Amino acid sequence: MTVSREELLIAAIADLIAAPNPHPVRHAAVGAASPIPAHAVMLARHRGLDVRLSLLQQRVGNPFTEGARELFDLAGQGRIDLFFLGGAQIDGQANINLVGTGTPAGSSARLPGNFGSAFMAFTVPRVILFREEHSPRVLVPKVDYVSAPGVSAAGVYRRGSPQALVTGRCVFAFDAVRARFTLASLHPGETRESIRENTGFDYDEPTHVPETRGPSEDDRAALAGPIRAALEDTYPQFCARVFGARAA
Amino acid sequence: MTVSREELLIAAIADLIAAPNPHPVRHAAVGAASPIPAHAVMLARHRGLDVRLSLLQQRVGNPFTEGARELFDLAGQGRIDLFFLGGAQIDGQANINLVGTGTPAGSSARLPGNFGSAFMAFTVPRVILFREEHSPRVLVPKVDYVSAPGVSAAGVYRRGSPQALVTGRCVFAFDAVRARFTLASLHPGETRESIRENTGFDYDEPTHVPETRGPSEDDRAALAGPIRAALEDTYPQFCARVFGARAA
Amino acid sequence: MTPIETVEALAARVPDGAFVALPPDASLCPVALVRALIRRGVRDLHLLGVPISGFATDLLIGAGCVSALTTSAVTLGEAGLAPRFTAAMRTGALRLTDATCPAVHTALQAAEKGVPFLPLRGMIGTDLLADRTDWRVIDNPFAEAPDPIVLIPALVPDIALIHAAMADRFGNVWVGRRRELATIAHAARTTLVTAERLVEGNLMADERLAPGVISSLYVSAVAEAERGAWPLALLDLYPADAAHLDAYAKAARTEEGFRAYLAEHVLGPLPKAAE
Amino acid sequence: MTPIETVEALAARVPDGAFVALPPDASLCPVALVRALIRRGVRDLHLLGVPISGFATDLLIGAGCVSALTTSAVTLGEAGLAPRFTAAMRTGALRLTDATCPAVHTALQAAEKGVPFLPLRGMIGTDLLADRTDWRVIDNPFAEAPDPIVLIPALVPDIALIHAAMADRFGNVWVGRRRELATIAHAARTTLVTAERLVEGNLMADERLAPGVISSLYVSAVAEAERGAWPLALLDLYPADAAHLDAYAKAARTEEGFRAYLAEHVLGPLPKAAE
Repeated sequence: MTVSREELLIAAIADLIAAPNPHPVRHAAVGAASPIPAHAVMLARHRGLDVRLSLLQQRVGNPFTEGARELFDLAGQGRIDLFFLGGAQIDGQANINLVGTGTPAGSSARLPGNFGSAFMAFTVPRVILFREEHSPRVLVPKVDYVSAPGVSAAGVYRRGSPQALVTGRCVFAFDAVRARFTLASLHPGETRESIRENTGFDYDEPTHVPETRGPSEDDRAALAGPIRAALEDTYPQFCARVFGARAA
Repeated sequence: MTVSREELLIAAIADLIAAPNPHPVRHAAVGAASPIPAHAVMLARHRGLDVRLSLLQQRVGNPFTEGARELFDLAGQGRIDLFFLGGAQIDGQANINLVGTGTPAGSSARLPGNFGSAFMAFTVPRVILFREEHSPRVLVPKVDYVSAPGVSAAGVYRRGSPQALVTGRCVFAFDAVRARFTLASLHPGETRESIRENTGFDYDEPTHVPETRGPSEDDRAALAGPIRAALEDTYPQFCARVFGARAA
Repeated sequence: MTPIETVEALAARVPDGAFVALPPDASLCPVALVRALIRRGVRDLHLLGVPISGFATDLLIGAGCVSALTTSAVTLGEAGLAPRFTAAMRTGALRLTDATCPAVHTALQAAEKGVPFLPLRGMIGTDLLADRTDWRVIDNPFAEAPDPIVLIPALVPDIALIHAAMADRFGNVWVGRRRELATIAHAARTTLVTAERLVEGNLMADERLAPGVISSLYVSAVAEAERGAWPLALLDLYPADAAHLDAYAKAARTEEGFRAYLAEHVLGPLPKAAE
Repeated sequence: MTPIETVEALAARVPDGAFVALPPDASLCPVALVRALIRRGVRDLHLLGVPISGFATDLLIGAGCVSALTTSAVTLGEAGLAPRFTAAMRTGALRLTDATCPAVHTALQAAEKGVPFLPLRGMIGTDLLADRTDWRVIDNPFAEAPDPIVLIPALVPDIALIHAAMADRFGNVWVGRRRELATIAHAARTTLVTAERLVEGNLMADERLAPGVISSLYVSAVAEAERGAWPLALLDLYPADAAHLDAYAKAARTEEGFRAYLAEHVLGPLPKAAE
């Protein structure tokens, strides 16, 4: 059976979570719209990482008892190590825009809004940017509105920076000192040229760019088995689509 | 049967609660050590005032669900209209000292501490000072330590000021503009001279000083009946002492 | 004493022009009361999403009840973008003030504590902060080196609207672990609560239930509203009606479709099971 | 995962010199754990009364475990002044920092929110403020006219000690409506919890109990301790042992009396019913 795009992305993000980093991930928080990141955290745990996953929108047995603000208090305390952010636009300095396009922002197309991004980007040490659509429309030279900046001036309180950007085509690593992405791996079927063509911002390209490492057979068995069992209540539609109808 | 000192003080405080005032009392909060103020609030309610009483230390069925901080949040919101404060020392400007005597404060005799007084005196519009001991030791010209000031400079955020001081000997009314007490009524057995002799601070004395109005027969029946029933769980020792053994 | 009234009587307590705090879709949102507000024809509301907005806000916007909105996001979740919000943004009919989730909680907690402001980390360098001229940046006076930090002023809603899982006859209401609803009630001048059911006894006297209670001290009036969150979820009592929300999202893409939805589900005869 | 240990093992996790937050007598105070701390011979603790201190603090002071105390008051309530605290103040053996109740809550909430400070009304013109040179007064930047307001810096306890009514095997603990204990746990680096009893199942999964739970996320280790608050009260489960507290207050008036009390009730063989 071929590996699905979802499985590939889950494995790629799991690799990023386990990668050596000054901020080890002991606790990750994931929202309702993020089944792939949630599965990636569970896969990293299956592979042996001691990580706790808080599913923010879990309706029954939610991880919080202080209401919606507890997530932000937790992040403020430094007790969330990893968070995922997306963007209607993401630019080459890892700035993200969740509000909309045009000038003023939203006048061309209005999107839901900032959510907690303007805070989480500063208080959570590791952020993985994730957006499946990889096109010049999304990956722009400069966002029309900064919901959360990729980097901040010296002296601005901030625990970390985006670690990487994962799209439907590739993985970019982010260097916060240079405020610049580097192409890190190509998903199967993509080339250096296809990435350059579909990316609106400039980035670095090393001499050797590997293919994105997919899931192992053991990974795939875990995803379809115990991980699905743990996440199916929260992401029923996603699980049915990616892992097929449930065996009776 | 003669009126007990406790009943007299309860009635005197109930009169103060119902007295016309720019800040009507709809909600009073009372601590564990204050059975007389709690009974006074209940008596004012029995007499027809629409007032709610929150007993702070009620062990079962406590009025709060956010823990100990809810009292202070409530006061901050302006939802507590009346609070009672005492003092190891109280001076003629209605400053109170809950920390101790001597210089530095506490070096001569150390008392429990400020509790919430340094906040409640500012956020609760009506404060009644209550201290049974009426002696030059307690009612001093100047407190050794200001736990809560009687008045504040213009521009300092403050919703009100002490309304009165009730002691075992008399009632003093407090004028916040002049920062000065006036003798308002004498408890039975006291004279202008006995008050002057036992008071360490200076105060005003009108030409006519009435006797403190005691409880009516209806007040006393309510205190021994429904009010006792409502408060006995919280103040068992006080109720037994003042209202006698419970009829079977 | 907190009176027990009808849902329509609660709606009548909300004046035109009020600044109204609403919980998000996943958190005890009082949709039956929102439908009653639309029937009452309320106008010029300034809605506050705590911290985000969803179906109930989209309904009120579509029905012409809203002139201003302060929120961190507007979304129907799985059902996609909020269509009447999106349309109103296109026509410029709505005065929108963007926020970010923790800033909304912070503003309400400032009101809850009776302080004029609270500080919040983050936001430095965002366009959000550039747009929010009502916020202030100060230098943290406790830091050795320069350390800019944002101060968020207190927000005091005129009215908070909540759907509780239970209410007792004293006006105490049970919202479980959604403690941010208690903060809304603490912060607001008036709190109106619909409850899934009225229960006997006193919720505050039960040590097991009390931790999830908002005391009647903060509750201005209560009405019973069975399935009062429908088509949204209510804790573990019922899930969201995803098919209904999908159908709404589709219908409300056009003004005509939205009008038809209103006529059928809000203004028309109410299905017994829903209201 | 949060480990389930013995009370003595929990006590061994508290290093000499730690900054330790303790709830007051009426609010799930972990007295069995405090006795174990005294047996372990802990030294140089800096105790924080949240927001006041009582019997457990007096025991620790008397046993020579405490070098500093930050609190809003120390009292045995009905049993009167705290005798070992009073004696230590007389001899100057204790470094005391006075506070006021809401300032303690505010300092812990600042830590809970990850901000360097929170503002608090009141206190202007008190000797408390004059003594607290670690606090700052700023001019409220949102006011038109001059408006001084106090900023309280965050306090992060090294360790919070709590006695819960229940704990599950995952390390979730139930404290009911004493939500300030959740704030202590959120603010502290390490939280050690004794629990009256261990229960089956997951407290977080029960929507009725969850509102009174502190999640295992904040709990470093748990130990079972039946009657672990004795001689203090535990919610509606048992009242304070007033006769015992009166006897303590009397005995502890002298150093000899306190030593005898320690030998009998803390260091000696433990009565089955109490520990």
